[in-house]
Amino acid sequence: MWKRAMTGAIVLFLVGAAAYASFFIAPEEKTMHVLQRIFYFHAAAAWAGMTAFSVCFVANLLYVWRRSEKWDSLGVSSAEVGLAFITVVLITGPIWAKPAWGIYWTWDARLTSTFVLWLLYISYLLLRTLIEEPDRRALLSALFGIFSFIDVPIVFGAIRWWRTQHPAPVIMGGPGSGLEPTMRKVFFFSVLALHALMVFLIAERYRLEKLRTDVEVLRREAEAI
Amino acid sequence: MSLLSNTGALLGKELRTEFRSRELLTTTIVFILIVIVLFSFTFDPTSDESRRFAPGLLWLAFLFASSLMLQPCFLREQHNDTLSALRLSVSDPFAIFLAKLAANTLFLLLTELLLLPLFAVMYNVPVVPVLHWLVLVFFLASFGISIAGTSLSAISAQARMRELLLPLLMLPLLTPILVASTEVTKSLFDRAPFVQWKGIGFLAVFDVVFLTALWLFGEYLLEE
Amino acid sequence: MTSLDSVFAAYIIGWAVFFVFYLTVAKRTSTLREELDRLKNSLNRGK
Amino acid sequence: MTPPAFSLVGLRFENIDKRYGGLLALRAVSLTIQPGECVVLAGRNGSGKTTLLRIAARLARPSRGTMSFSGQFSGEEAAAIRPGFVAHATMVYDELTAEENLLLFSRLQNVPQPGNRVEALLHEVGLSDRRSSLVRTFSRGMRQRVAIARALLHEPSVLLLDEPATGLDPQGVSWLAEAIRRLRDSGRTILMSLHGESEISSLGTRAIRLDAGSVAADTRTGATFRSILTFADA
Repeated sequence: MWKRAMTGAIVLFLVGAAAYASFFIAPEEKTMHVLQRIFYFHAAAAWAGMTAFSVCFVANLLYVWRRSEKWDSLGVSSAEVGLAFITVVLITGPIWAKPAWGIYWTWDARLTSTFVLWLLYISYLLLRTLIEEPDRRALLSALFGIFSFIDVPIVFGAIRWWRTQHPAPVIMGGPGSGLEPTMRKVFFFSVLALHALMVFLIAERYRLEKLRTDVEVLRREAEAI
Repeated sequence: MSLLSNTGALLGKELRTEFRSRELLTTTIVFILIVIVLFSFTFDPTSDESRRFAPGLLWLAFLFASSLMLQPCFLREQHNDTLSALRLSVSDPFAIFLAKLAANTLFLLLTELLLLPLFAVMYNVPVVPVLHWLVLVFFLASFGISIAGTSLSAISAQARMRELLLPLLMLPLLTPILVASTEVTKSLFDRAPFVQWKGIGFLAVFDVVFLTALWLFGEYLLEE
Repeated sequence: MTSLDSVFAAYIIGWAVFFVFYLTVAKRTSTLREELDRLKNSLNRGK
Repeated sequence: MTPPAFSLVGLRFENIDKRYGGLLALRAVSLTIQPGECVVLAGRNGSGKTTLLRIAARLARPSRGTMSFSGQFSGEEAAAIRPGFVAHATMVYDELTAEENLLLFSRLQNVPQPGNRVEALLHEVGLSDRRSSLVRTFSRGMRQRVAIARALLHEPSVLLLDEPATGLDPQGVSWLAEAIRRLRDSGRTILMSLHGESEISSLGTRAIRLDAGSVAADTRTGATFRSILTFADA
């Protein structure tokens, strides 16, 4: 209990510090001015979300290989947390896009593939609710998770290859390319902070999943009596 | 070797049952027909517009139709628990998938080729000069759709709401196929048609990647 | 909406999403914990 | 039917649990079945008979514990052992004819000379004259005969029969009993679930009663046949 509260406090501090840094330490960007400060949050959340999905993929593989319940629990936990991060990315994106490009949404490569990614993991969680038997649910959703993750680079490749041929309303140099040193430091600090948040949330969600399986076991026993 | 002979025997069974009733083929063809007609009401199919929209429309229709067509793929095997009989009999469960996806590819390809002339007439796009390229794209895309669809129908057959679930699992996964085949078809329907090799290569890569994944993980999809 | 508002909006909404997610996890945990206690009790009585 | 050489195969279940959702279908089942035994499995509906048979057939994977074949053969040969399985479902295609079904499954199992084998089996199960009718048009009893023929195609050394007499008329039951007797006498290991005493249950050399997923009685450990078979119906 104590340890959890401490970890929570540290994570909160890190996220707060990252926000402070992106507002007050990072220098003003030339073309977008203050608006560019969304970047530290938006892009770092995207990185953390992708890491969460990678964790999910590894957990899925390990489940298929070892068939241990804990990998299944880690799979759902990281998928849900990853989804939360990608949701943040998909919300902050348009908020940034509107003043920067004049529109909320453009079907450009990054946006579209992130959206497809989001849909894939929604399907993953949906599938889990539709299979009753725990072992089968774990196995089949793990397999679907594996297929989804393999699909991600292909989706990205496809959309980037063809969609960027069409002129986007505003063409923006991809952030991250040639970042000024202070900006770079602030960005990587943000990435670190959001990864800490991600790990914390996965741990919390994992505890919940453990509790859920415990309840399931007890329910089984109660029924047996 | 037994993989090939098993696949052959199973493919024979798939084809025999389908061509005996032709249930899948007729329903899919009628479905696409309806979609093609309905689409024409959503925009005016003049020649120039058609060139722009027709490829996307065509592939959307095929994709939706395939999510219907692949539905019974594993559901059918549950009826008399023939899936268990197959699992008991074959030495490699991959044969079950290979046979099904070969059959599905064939059915999809057949549907597409049957509807192509009609489509060409109704939407006024010239298909004859680029027919051989179209067939290649149709094949690669149908194969990809079948690989993903067959594996996912093995999943959805074991869940609740199976009829609704398959499209939900399958369509997002198939975005790359939709994008690539639409783009390649678009360049083939162009005023000055050309072959987009990178698109064709892309479809091939998708097929290879997912076939490998199915080969590696297929047997677990059927586990009990 | 000025640029600064957008930046604030982005940060606040983003944090809100994480916070809400954390709340749902906490909520689900507490419901489950209650159920766990209930089941344990009924099992003990059953024995 | 002259049985070809086949290895004597026993079954070993070690501490098997099988969980289906909230339900424990089997709990800590340990059983050894010697090659050549003809075991009758009795028990109420839901006592785990079907699950045990599906695990023996390697169709279901135990949640815990292991199932293995025992006998004088290498591990590689053990992996190739395919029990003949008759389940509740017929496990044949309704849209194919009896002959097509049997031919398909004999090809899949690399049965030598499938044509002759199918011919002989169709004759044996008494369906020679209906060979080219679709299974869909068959009566329940005829379907069961096709199902049994399918299980025997590859002359398995282990037979797993889940309520094999379901749907058979008295004549069919006698025929089945005779077939099982011959298979038993040729040295094949048979594990079959049955309801109550019948012509077929009298063929058993051993009986086991399952109750709520555990072994409740075994003639090996002193229970009598009669008590096991009649208890299940009570």
